[in-house]
Amino acid sequence: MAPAIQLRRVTKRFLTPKGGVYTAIRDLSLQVAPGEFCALVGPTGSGKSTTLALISGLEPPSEGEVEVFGKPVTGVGHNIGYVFQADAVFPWKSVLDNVAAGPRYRGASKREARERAQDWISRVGLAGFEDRYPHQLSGGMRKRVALAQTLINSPEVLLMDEPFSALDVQTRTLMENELLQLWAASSASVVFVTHDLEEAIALADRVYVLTAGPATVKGNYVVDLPRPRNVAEIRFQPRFDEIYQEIWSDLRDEVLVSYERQKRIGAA
Amino acid sequence: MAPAIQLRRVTKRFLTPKGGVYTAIRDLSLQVAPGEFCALVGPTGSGKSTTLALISGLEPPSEGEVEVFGKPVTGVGHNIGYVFQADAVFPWKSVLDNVAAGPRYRGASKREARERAQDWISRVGLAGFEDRYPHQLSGGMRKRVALAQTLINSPEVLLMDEPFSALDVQTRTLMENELLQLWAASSASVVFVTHDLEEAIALADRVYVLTAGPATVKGNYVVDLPRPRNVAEIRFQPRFDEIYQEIWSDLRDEVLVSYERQKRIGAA
Amino acid sequence: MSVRSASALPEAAAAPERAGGRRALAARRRRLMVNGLRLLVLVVWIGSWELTTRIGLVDKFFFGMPSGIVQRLWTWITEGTALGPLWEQVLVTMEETVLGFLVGSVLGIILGIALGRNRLLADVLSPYIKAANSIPRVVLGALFAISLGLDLKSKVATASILVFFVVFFNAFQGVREVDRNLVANARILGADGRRLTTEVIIPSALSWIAASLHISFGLALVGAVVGELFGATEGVGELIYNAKNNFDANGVFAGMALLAVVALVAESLITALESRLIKWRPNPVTDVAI
Amino acid sequence: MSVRSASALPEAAAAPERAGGRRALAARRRRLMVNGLRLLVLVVWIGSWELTTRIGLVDKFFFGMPSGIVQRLWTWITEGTALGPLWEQVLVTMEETVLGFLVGSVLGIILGIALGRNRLLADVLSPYIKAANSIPRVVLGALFAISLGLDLKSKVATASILVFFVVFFNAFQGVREVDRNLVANARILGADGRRLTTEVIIPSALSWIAASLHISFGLALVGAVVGELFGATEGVGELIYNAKNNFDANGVFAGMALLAVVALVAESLITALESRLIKWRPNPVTDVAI
Amino acid sequence: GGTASPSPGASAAPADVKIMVGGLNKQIYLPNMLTQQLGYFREQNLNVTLVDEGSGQGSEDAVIAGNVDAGSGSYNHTIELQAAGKYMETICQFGIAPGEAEVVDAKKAGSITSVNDLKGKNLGVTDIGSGTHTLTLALLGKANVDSASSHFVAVGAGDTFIAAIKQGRIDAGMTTEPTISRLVQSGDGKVLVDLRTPASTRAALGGDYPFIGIWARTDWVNAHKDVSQRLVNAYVKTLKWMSSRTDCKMPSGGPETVLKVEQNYVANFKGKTADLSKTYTNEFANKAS
Ligand SMILES: Nc1ncnc2c1ncn2[C@@H]1O[C@H](COP(=O)(O)OP(=O)(O)OP(=O)(O)O)[C@@H](O)[C@H]1O
Ligand SMILES: Nc1ncnc2c1ncn2[C@@H]1O[C@H](COP(=O)(O)OP(=O)(O)OP(=O)(O)O)[C@@H](O)[C@H]1O
Ligand SMILES: [Mg+2]
Ligand SMILES: [Mg+2]
Repeated sequence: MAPAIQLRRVTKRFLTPKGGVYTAIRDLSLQVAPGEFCALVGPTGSGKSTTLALISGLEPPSEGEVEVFGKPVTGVGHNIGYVFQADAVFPWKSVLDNVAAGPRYRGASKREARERAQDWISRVGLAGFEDRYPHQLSGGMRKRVALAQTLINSPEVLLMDEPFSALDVQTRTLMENELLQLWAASSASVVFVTHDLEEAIALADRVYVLTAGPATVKGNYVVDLPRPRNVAEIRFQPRFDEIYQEIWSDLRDEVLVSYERQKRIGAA
Repeated sequence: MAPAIQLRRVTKRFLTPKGGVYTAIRDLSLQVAPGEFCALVGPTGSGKSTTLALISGLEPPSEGEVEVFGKPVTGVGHNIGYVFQADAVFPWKSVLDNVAAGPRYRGASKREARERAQDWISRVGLAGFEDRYPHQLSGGMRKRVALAQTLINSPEVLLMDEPFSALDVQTRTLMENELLQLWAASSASVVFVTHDLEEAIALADRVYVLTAGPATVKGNYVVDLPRPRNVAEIRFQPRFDEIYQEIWSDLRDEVLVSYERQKRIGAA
Repeated sequence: MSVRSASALPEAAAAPERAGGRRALAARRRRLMVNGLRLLVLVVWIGSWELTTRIGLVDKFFFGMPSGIVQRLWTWITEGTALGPLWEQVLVTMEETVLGFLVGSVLGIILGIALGRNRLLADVLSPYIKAANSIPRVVLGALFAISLGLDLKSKVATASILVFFVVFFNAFQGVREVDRNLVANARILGADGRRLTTEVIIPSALSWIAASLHISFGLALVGAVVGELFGATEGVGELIYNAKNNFDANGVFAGMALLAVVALVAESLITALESRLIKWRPNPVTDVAI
Repeated sequence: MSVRSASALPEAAAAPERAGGRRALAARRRRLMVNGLRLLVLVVWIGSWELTTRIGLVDKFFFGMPSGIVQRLWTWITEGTALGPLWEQVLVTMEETVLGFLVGSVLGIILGIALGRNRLLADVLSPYIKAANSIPRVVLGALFAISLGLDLKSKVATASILVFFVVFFNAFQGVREVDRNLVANARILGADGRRLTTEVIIPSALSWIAASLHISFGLALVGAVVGELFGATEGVGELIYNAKNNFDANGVFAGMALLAVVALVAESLITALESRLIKWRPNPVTDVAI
Repeated sequence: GGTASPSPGASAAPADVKIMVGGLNKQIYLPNMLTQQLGYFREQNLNVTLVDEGSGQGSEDAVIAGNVDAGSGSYNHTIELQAAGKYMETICQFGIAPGEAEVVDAKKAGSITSVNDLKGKNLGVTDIGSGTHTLTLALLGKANVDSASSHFVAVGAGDTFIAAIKQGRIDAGMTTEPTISRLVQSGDGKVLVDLRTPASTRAALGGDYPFIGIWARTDWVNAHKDVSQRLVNAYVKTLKWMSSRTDCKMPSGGPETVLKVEQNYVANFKGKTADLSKTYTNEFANKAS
């Protein structure tokens, strides 16, 4: 069976304002099995969001191949969900209509879409805010709208870019558990970007560590913690700490490299 | 001596799309001494950002008084710094010009402003990215531009809305230490919003816990950890844990209340 | 603090009322002030016009006189115009204008969006559109009169061509300005091309299109009046030309006043429509106390 | 993976070159295609025009004939026009147009920004501006001719009034659309009113203003030509009217072709200016493969 | 067909006719409005719509394009149009004088006393290439003044013309009623050459100069002889009512004068000619009662 997501020696370059070329990702290879929950960690600016953009088909790679379910990615697929890092909810739609957008686009009737949306709004803890427009919500609330908007589509491939970083610990834990339940029921393949290694380990089957930009895969680690997991409790398992230490030693080097490099030499 | 920031029985209401009134903050009183570093924690959507907006003078309170250095706030003061929760860097300015904006507005010559900006860009680890435009940066990098943009002005009152939540742990620690050093040298009064209680304790002299919206102050806690602190190490002091437990028991209730309420009854 | 929360309930019930009342009062006071200032501007303007013409500083032969203009309007209303009852003239011009406005803006919106979304099409066609925009409307009006006949059609065409370009350029640019993140999100959520256009591109570009519509109705009026240059039997434009040929400056300005009234009525309708369509928008920056 | 990083350096050095070359090639190919298609449109359009007039489907008395138009242009270039050398006519109209464009757009931008920033001023004055926008420019042209004299001034005024409204409404709306977060940030960073305007409001509204400028130069040309209706001795507009009076359709279209060329040249200058001013902008959405 | 009849057309089938007039309230076009208001069209069972042409650019295009059935404008266009291969003929000629006048700025009337003095001056015309331009050229030509030495300024008609005089933008100009009277009354202008009366016209141009009349496309006239006749009947009656000296007939020699003027002074018509017999017909005027 083909892997759900396959990146082969992918390179992504950007033009800089002065006309130079900046390599954000170099020679990155990565593979996500069907139904696998992968986490992507790496220092800030390393290329995590860019990697998701490549998988989603929103950006073409400069070199290398990106495949989803064995087919080369040429544009945005219809079975993908993507929670963006930046705000991308529709400012002219109310919370309800924002969440109902996906089902509407995928052919559901208005009533059905709204019913399902209502359910999702409750799940992310926004019941009572259905009629608000995004600019009337707090940062964390907007993020939860984006989450509901994506999850309601039950995508086969789910890309999430730091979805919980704007939430307080408690809400975050609740949302993480919600996500795990949903994922267990759906067998979606997930790529979850986070800068929180604990979160990565608590959620994922496998953690990819990216190097400081240009990103490539420094290593990948299987997280063999039992499922189903409760993220609030799993952190206290001894095996969690072992895995954490193992990955952290890798990651810390990269983060330091990145920071020092940026600080001293400049990255252009 | 007058407190640097004083909120007296402040209430803030918003109109909802259906014409109702939503009370985001009710009867909130809060006080920050000159040179004090305060943290504001509370569940998502409780009213933390709104509180900062009131202090900054960007929003007027519906009721109650807001004073900065003993004077009622009527508009944006000139000695305030505010790192917004949402992206607010200028998309048409390069990183260098974004950071140089403050000094320029405050009358520095172009050359001087750029020199100082260059220094700050290095401090936040963005050397080499001076000529980039914000849309060419990663989420974490944009946040660091916003930080440099604010800190370069050495404001007497510094409001920060989850400034580090988009950063990986390592970069975050570096930035936190940088902030503490800066603050120690400047005697600014700081209100630091975060959803990370550990961060709040590691940085602050005092932690205010807000209730689930409508926000009011549930309690405030003096953090009597010694200074200067190294945020990476201070977490391992026993006193840290004590404070943490004390505040957490308060906060958790609120977070749960907020979540459950939103989930079931609706907040309107 | 906990002492206070005991009294929170009654306070909460009363406060919105109070706040609502205050708000309504402030709004009423503001409306009053705006209308007062508007009136002031009007009085100063009309007053100085009347005065300068009366004392002969300004030649009333060319510029009429407010009192004379009002008189002329009154005669038109009570006794009808040289071309027939006044309302008929207004109606004729209105018909041309409204049709021209609709045709021009619909075409402008459609083409603007189409070209905004299709880069190649835009590159190929834009020089032609830009060149066409430089064709003098007066000459174009004559060509329309010849090819479409002297009836409604040619006047509608002249009106719509004036509207078209303004709407087109704005709709085009509006589409190009759409936030890439929102487009990306919509595509990921499953929007096909049509949905993308109706659900993201158009709402995003709406404030651009609306801005162009504000100016467009006025332009459509201008276009209709230009169309009436080339053979008309009725209409406000014809009234104006008629007055002009009779050296009746008051008549000319009376005609323009009619046009202005029509424009303002239409404008208020467009504004109402706009605020219905863009009701999600936060108040513009300037509403915040600066 | 570490095997690869050994070869990373030479690859890194070579790849940008390769990618740069590919990009340049693709860009060149695209340019070729666009120009090819433009030419195709031109050939089809001119060809069918020539054909239909030749076989008499379309009356060349009214619509001229491309070959005749070219001939007329050629005569104008080699032998001069009835009004004098061709370049003089073009220069005269250019002068009126450029001045009108500058006056109209500068006024439009200033007033648009002022009213966009001051809500009260906007509320008080907007009905007057909207009413003024409905004044037929042809009548206005006559009034300008009377009040400003029949020389350059009145033509510039006619041109600028056409430009003014389009630029004004866009600048106004552009200011109202400025992101509140950015304004808040600038104010916090210490920007005073003037800085706020020059550093935030104007850059934000720039794409709005630029969009209106794209249409404005064409409109300024139109205005100048309308202005030449009254009191002109030279200019492209006068050339057109003269041709029209002599039943010389080819001359009329030759004049319009001149205007189109002028408009396209100006347009490309404006576009160059715009992309200099808005160079920070991400590529529009449509450039991404959809 | 030969059904044309001079008798009142009450018995004839009703017909709709659209006539375009180059300025309904200009005095030279007065017979159009008058006939309508006197009800003479109705008498002929004609339902006439008078379409105003406000732009002053002439009604010929609309007539040639078939947008209207007939037009009221100056005779010389029928000649000019022949050069463009279009045939139009005058069926009723209102007058034998242009009805225009060269008006001179009163402040300069002292130094400009004859056509000769117009040399090198700024001369107002409605538009370059328009009928007033042609007339001015003819005046200058007759007086042997080199027209190239004068500057022609397009000043439109009506108040823009008046403004041009007042502002000193033109020293003299060709215009029509009511502008002439207006200028004379206000003291801003003096008539230098009067082309409103046949006598002064003959003196200035060397012959009758037929100006405003009713023309229609030749093929339309041939296909609508009956309607044409009834139209002319109505106009003749009006002209009589006005006690005008003409009766729709083309003054003899007039066409030749106009042709000469065209050939000699109109740049675009130089070297061209026209078959004058196809530019007008007295057929209907002769039959009209
Ligand atoms: N359009 C662009 N033009 C130029 N450089 C770009 C562009 N987009 C991204 N980059 C660069 O690519 C690198 C990777 O960016 P990316 O957004 O993938 O980082 P990230 O790992 O998601 O970081 P963060 O954790 O801060 O979100 C950054 O250095 C960024 O500056
Ligand atoms: N303009 C507005 N109109 C209506 N409601 C608003 C508006 N602005 C904020 N609110 C409401 O006020 C409440 C508090 O918002 P605020 O942004 O202060 O929360 P927060 O504590 O900063 O949350 P987060 O941690 O998610 O950023 C929220 O429920 C939000 O919906
Ligand atoms: Mg990212
Ligand atoms: Mg917030």
